[in-house]
Amino acid sequence: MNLITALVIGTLFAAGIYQILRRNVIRAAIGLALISNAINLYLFSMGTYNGLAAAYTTATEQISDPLPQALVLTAIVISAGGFAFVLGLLYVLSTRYKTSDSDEINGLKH
Amino acid sequence: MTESILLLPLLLIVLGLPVVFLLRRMGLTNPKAGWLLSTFPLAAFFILLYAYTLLPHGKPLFFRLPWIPSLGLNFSLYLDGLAALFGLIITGIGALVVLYTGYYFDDAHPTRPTSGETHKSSLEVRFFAYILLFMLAMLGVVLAGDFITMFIFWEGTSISSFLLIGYKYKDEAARKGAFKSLFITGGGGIALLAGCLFVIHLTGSADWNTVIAGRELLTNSPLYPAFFTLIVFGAFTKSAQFPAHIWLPEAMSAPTPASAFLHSATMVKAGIYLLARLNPALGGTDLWFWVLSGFGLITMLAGAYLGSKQNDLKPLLAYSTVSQLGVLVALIAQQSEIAFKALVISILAHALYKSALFMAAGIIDHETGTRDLRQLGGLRKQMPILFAITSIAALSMAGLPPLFGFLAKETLLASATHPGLPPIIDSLFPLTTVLAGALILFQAAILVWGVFLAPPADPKHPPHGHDPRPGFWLPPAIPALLSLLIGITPIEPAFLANFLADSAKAAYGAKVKVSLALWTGINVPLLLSIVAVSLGAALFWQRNRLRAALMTFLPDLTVNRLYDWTLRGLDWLAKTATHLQGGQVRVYLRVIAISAVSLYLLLGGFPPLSLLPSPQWNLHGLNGLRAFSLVIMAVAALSTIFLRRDLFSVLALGVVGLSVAVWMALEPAPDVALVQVVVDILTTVILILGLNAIPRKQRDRANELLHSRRGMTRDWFVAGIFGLAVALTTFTALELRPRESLVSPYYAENAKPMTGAKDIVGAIVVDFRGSDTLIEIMVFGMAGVAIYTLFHFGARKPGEASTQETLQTLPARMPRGIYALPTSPLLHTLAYVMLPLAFLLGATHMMYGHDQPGDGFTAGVIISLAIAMWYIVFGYQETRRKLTWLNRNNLVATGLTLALLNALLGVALGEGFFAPVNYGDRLSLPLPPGFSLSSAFLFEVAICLTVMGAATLMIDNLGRIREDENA
Amino acid sequence: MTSYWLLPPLLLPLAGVPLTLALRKYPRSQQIAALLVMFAALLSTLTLLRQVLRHTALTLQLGAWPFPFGISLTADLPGTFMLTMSHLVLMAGFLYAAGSTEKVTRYPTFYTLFFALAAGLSGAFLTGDLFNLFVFAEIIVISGAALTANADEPAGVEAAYKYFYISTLAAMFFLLGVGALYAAYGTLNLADLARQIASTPLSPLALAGLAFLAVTFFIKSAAVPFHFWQPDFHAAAPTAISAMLSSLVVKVGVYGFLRLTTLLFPTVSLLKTLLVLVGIAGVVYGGFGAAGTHNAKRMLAYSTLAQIGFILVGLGWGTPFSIAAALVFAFNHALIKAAMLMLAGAMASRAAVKSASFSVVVGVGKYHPFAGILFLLGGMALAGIPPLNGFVSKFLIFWSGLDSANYLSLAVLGLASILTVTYVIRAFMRIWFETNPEAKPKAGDSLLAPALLIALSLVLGIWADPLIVLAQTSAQWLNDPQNYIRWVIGSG
Amino acid sequence: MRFLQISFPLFLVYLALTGNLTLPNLVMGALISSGITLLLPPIALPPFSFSRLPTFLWAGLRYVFVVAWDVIKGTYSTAKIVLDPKLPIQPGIIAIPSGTKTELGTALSAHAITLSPGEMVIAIDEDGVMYTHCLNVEDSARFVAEAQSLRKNLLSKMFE
Amino acid sequence: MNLLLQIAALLFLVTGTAVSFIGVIGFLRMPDVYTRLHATGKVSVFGLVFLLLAADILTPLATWKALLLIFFVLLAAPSISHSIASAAYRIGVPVNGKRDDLAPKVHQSARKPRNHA
Amino acid sequence: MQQILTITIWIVLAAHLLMAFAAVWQTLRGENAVTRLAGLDLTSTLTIAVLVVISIIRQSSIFIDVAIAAAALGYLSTVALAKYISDQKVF
Ligand code: NA
Ligand code: NA
Repeated sequence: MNLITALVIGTLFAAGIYQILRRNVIRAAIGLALISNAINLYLFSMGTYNGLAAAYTTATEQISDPLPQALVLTAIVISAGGFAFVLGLLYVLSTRYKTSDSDEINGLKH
Repeated sequence: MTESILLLPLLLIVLGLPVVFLLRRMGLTNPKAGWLLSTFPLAAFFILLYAYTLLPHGKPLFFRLPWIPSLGLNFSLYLDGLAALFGLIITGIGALVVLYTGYYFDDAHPTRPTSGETHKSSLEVRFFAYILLFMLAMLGVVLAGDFITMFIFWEGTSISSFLLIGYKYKDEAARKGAFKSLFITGGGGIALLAGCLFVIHLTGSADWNTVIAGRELLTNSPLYPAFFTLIVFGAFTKSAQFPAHIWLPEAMSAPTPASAFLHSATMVKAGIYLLARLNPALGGTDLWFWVLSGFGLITMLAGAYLGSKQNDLKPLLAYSTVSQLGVLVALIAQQSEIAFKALVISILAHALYKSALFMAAGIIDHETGTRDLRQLGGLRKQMPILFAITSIAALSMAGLPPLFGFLAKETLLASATHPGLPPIIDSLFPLTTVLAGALILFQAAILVWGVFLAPPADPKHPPHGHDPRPGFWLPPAIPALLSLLIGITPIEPAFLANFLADSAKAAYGAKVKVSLALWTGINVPLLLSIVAVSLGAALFWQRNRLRAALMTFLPDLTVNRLYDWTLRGLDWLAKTATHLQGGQVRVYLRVIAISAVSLYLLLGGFPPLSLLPSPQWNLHGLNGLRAFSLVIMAVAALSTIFLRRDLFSVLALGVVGLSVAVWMALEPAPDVALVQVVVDILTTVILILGLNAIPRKQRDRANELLHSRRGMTRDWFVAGIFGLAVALTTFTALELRPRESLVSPYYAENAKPMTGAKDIVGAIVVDFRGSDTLIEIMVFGMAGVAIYTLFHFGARKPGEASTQETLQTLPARMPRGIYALPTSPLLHTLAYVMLPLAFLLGATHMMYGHDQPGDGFTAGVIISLAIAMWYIVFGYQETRRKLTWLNRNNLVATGLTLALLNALLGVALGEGFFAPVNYGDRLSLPLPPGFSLSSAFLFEVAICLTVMGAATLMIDNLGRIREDENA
Repeated sequence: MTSYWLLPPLLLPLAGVPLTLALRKYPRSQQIAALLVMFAALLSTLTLLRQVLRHTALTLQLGAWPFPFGISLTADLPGTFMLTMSHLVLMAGFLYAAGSTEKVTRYPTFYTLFFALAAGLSGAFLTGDLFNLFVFAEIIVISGAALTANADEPAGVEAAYKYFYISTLAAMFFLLGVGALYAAYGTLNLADLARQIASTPLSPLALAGLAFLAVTFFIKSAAVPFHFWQPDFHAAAPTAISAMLSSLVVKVGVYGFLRLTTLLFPTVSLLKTLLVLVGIAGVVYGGFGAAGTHNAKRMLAYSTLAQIGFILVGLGWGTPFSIAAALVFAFNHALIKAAMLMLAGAMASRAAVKSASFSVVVGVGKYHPFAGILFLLGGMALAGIPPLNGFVSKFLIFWSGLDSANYLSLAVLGLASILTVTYVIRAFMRIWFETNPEAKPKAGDSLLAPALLIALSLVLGIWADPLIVLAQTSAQWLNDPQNYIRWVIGSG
Repeated sequence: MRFLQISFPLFLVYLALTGNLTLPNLVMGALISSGITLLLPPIALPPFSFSRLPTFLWAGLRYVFVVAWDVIKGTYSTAKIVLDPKLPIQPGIIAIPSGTKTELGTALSAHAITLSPGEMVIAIDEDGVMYTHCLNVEDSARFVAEAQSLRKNLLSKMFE
Repeated sequence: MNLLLQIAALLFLVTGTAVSFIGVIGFLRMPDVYTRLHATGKVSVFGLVFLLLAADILTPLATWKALLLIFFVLLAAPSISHSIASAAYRIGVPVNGKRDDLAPKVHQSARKPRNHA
Repeated sequence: MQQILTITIWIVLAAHLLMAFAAVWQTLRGENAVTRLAGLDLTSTLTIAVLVVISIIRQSSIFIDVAIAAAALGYLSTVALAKYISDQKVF
């Protein structure tokens, strides 16, 4: 089971990285979102025990580690904000550069 | 405190700087300013002289001011014979040069237009300031009492000479020359710094005394060759030794007063001073001897030879300076008394005649408008005074009796023939000296002949000129006369002799006897001198042929090409470096990803495979479900890649998010699952808005752009190894479960008693780690503000109305038509009902977030998505009109303010910053069970407000396509 | 209750965010309020520094939770040192913005985002918690990117886009690192982590965490080859902001390494070797890049690559002396680079077209000799020429290298530093010495802020001892992580 | 009155969400639902009077049952179609006038139609005509009009 | 627990799932989007609602929330089908059938068929 | 009875997951955008159903809270998407 979890998380990361290396900026944005999903899973997997119950004080069984969950919450919010910002940038880029090809967004170089 | 007198000369010159600016205010002319300002160096000269007389018997004056006590570094000044010799030259000639400057830039008496030098009637503030600055730096170099102080002033000379050389900056030659000199001497400066650091490191102190006393330590150190090379390189670049001499001729684009000062008397001597100063500490080794004499002799010859090829007076003089500097370096190489005697005499003699000659050349230029020997001639009658001055100085340069130069040459030859020199040098030294002497004499003769005696080169346009005003010729006359006086005085000037002996002693490290008698009987030096003079005379006799031959056949010996190549090489490297920055962010990301994985491997982040346990496949029960959601997740994630349409890819992403939520719920982590759902939907909506905003054509084109098969393989590889690395780490962490968490049990135990929360995650988010959350919502809020700013201001085209203005001018535009969704009463009703429901849901999330999933963030997002529904159904403008309270920026501001105040209230109540406070209990309010009016609740409200504001800012700005673009 | 001195330097910029947002419709009051708040923040930082010097480190457990369960704010001397540097330069940045002619500085949310940047910096240097550091780093990223995207320069959006992508990658690495360390040690508090790491042998998980964090900080400090975002981003940002980015924001990465190498993983010598190698790569690449580029601000951005390289090398050498040297270098570089970018921007604002491209600003200096003097002084400082503070930095780095017998890397640093002289002087000559018929006398951005910074550079060059003593003391503190741990624990 | 028409249902929803009926919670619920009502823009609601409350409730109850019955019938017939190997469908769009005067009435009609499987409103025009997609045009055309008139009656009892 | 309630819950669960199943099969089998939407409606109305009723019985503390969700689902689900179908018609997904009363009405308001997004 | 119930619940869960899988499948291969959208809507409905089942299994109402929010947001995003698909703009 752990292997499946690890491999799927790895796959999500790989898919995310592959996507951010695409020329289509929308695909790259999707890559960012994939990566942030992957990160959430990863952080969660860094918790210290296999929880049998949700992290509530009423739980009678072993609860899942609450701290990584709190970290994931924060990470989710931050990446959501960033993600919206990226799409704003993409919109402006598309009107200014008349392209969605990230290789053509290369006014800044050298 | 007699030592502190050493500060005075420096302070005097510093004082001169503001005076320059004051003088401009007063509207003084240049000559008057020259007179006035020259008193500062002159006073410094006398103070130095006085200070010298104060020297306790044979001991230097040493002034020290702690500078960086923590490193044991001081600002220190030091006066001994050697320092005094250089200091007096600097201030003495400096005073003359300042005076000369005033007349040089005088426009009240214009004679002729000069070769490109601009003349302004206003005060040349900049020049005076630069020259004083330079004088300060130079004086500092020679008066410095330790390596660091010296280095500081040393760099000062580089900078101020850069400014002086580049003074006529409109002239490209001036700019190039200035850059070249700075490049070369600056490079030398860095070497010197490194070298002196070695020395300080070894001896433990930068003071000259300590350094000199550390001779054994230094010369025996295995690092000796390293720091020797560094220091000597620094000195050589400054003193224009071959092949670093190339900057000196080009520095002649400086105004003549600067050349006279920098390139004859002072700056180029800084290297000489340094070598002389360090001779007792570093000298006497074989390395020292061979390197210094080698470079010195080559430079001597090269300078003499190159000078003979020149037609312009200033380069001619400059090359002869190069030659002379070579001589001085070669002298320092020797470890004999006579050599150091020759050294000090040569330094003084050269300073006197060369400054006179430079200033004279400047006058010639000023009066006739040219410095080219091919246009000059016959000026003897028009300019008798200048003729006299030039002749005396030139004779001294040529080393003819009865001038001081003769004495210099005699002692030089004496040291060249000094027994005990190593075999090769003992024949090479006299030979080169004679040859160089002859060439220098030839140059001197050509100068006097070509300018004053020969018939004008072009009889139809003879040069016109007359002697300038006395103030102008006085500055060169004084050193010229001194050259003569010291030579012909029947009584040996004992003071001068002792002074020079004292100087030589400081450089030599032992007592040196100096006599200034011209006539020392018939001896080898005299004979060699006669040979040199005859050779020079012969060369002069054959001057036309010789110069023709020199011009046509013999090489320029210039290493400018080397310099050019160096610069070109640097530029090439620089261009190459910047071209690595190719502008394609994908390349950047790829490089970073690969580097990151390499770093991971390098640091050993992967577990050894032997340590990995064999996988356990317990896929029953919840695990089976988990596996199922994981598989869906992976399939959907990979489909985002393989699906052709962007929209479908986005939908697949939505599926990924939902399956993550399911997984989280199974884990079980309901809080995270909830936020995951909320954010997944927000993300999907935002992405759809993004798709909406970017023209379909563009996206389709970007999708059709084929990635090469190789490129895709490479990207898969990068992605693959990256994924593998993370998977390995994850697997390790999972296999190590259960592990000890130091903090989580505490949260589990204390959530209820200390914060009143059943939801431990919620308690961590708002109580235990509240400040994370505060900043997190600030990030979210700033993202909203950023998008708002971008769409309302930053991305607006010039002349485009702001969306706020559009809002006010456009009529409410409700889309009409049978098939338009916004007209559907069904959706109207749904939207209308959703908003209050969202409010209620949000309210309960905030109120009971401590006991159940949901918090201010989910509340905020839910409400803003309900508002988004209004935007969709009623249209943006109608929504804004209907929901008057929806001021997004104010919501963000209010939320953040509330969050901060809430945190601060804890301080005010003595509980601590961000501490949980239950106001409900404190005020004994009757509240519904499960709800506590606490700091946590207020924080949730703050979060909700911020998120609401920010999310609506995001949604509406991204969602609202400009009318024109949609048309 | 002295530990409450920790709060104002963080809270004032934080409060500036909503305050200026609320005042967005009253530009005048907003500006005055912004300057006042920032000034108060600066004063409070100086007070904090005094407090720290008087009573060792100050620690505040947020929420009054016992150690290590809440988030600790810790002002030890190294952190306060960085904080002081930040607030000095930030104040100058606010001043520059107030006198700027760039449109972006008049956008109603400019100061809001600027304060967010300031708050992020303050928090990053004060927090004693790894994840909290991440959060502060993120607010820096978003506000910096937002400000750059809104720059007058049209390419600002592109720069922000590239920066944001790479920064998101950095954030990912940060979280990967945080996660791995939490998995390995079960805690996030820096002091607690340090304690745990010291007491157990390093597991692959811990090393993975270290690797991921190292990548993060490499990206944040724009170390070669993780630097690609930097020249674009720093050059395209509004001048007041690019001055902050190039002088302060990259220092967050440096600060991360400071903690990694001294507090968390002092025993991993490979990391230090890596720092030296990467640092040298930066010194060389940055030097050449600066010499080869076509825009004054971009040149200074490349130059930051090189200067960060120097600092990383100093950290990598890892002796107390070299760390002190690196700290002094970092401090001085902040002042100099901010001033230089402001000057470049000020000249760009006086050019015919608003651009810092050399082909545009060439000869613009003709009508602005005072700016020329400042630029020359700043350039001297950058090149390490006395009597400016840059000299002290270079001197200390060289000396510390010598002291720790790192001759080879020292030789490369020495050779590369000639490049600094080259590009600075070339830029100076292009702007002030060459002629350009297009150049007309024109008012532009105020020179007050860069003048103050240059003056400070001069003062710190001549009166260098206090800064060096501070840095040395900081290095001593860093050298003894047990102290840090005790201070943090003791406060809980 | 309008205020209560909106805030009272909200109050009920609040109670459902919080699930406790203690006095403080009732007060809290009243406060919150009033607050939310204040944030909503005014909306045209049918007039309300207490005298008509029994009629309203009775009609409402009947309406619920009518709709529920329609749903069950629709589900049954749709299930038959789906499970039939031949998939016997005759899709098409028919126009059904809602017959109610208010937007709310139209919305509720459309809601009811769409809720029951087999019919689905695609568009509604200005006159309240609902263009409904049916799985089986013939059947629906027969039944739906009938059902609609029943619903229309109930709706007009509720809102007029 | 009360056996009767348990049996009721069991019934709810089974019925809901069965109807959902039919709905999903319908979704897969139906020829076009309109007809598919008829099928998906069942999943919301019966599948989810019946599951919620079961949850109402079986899960402590869920009573009111589950009822609320039922209310909400019943309220919103038709609107969703409606909006999807409306979008489909708007982008010109053809209606497989003889009768289309909407077509003439739409032609009046100058309908411009669009390509599928 | 309890046991039958437990087994039934697990079967129900499995059935819903299977259905969700089918829905995802149809979402990914739908013949046009609206079909996929319908598939997505179905997926989200089934996800909510799964949440409800989980809450039964876990005997905890907190998953219902999640489900409520998910439902609200799912409907919203579907409407947004429908609007986008039909008008090529959202508002
Ligand atoms: Na919660
Ligand atoms: Na229906």
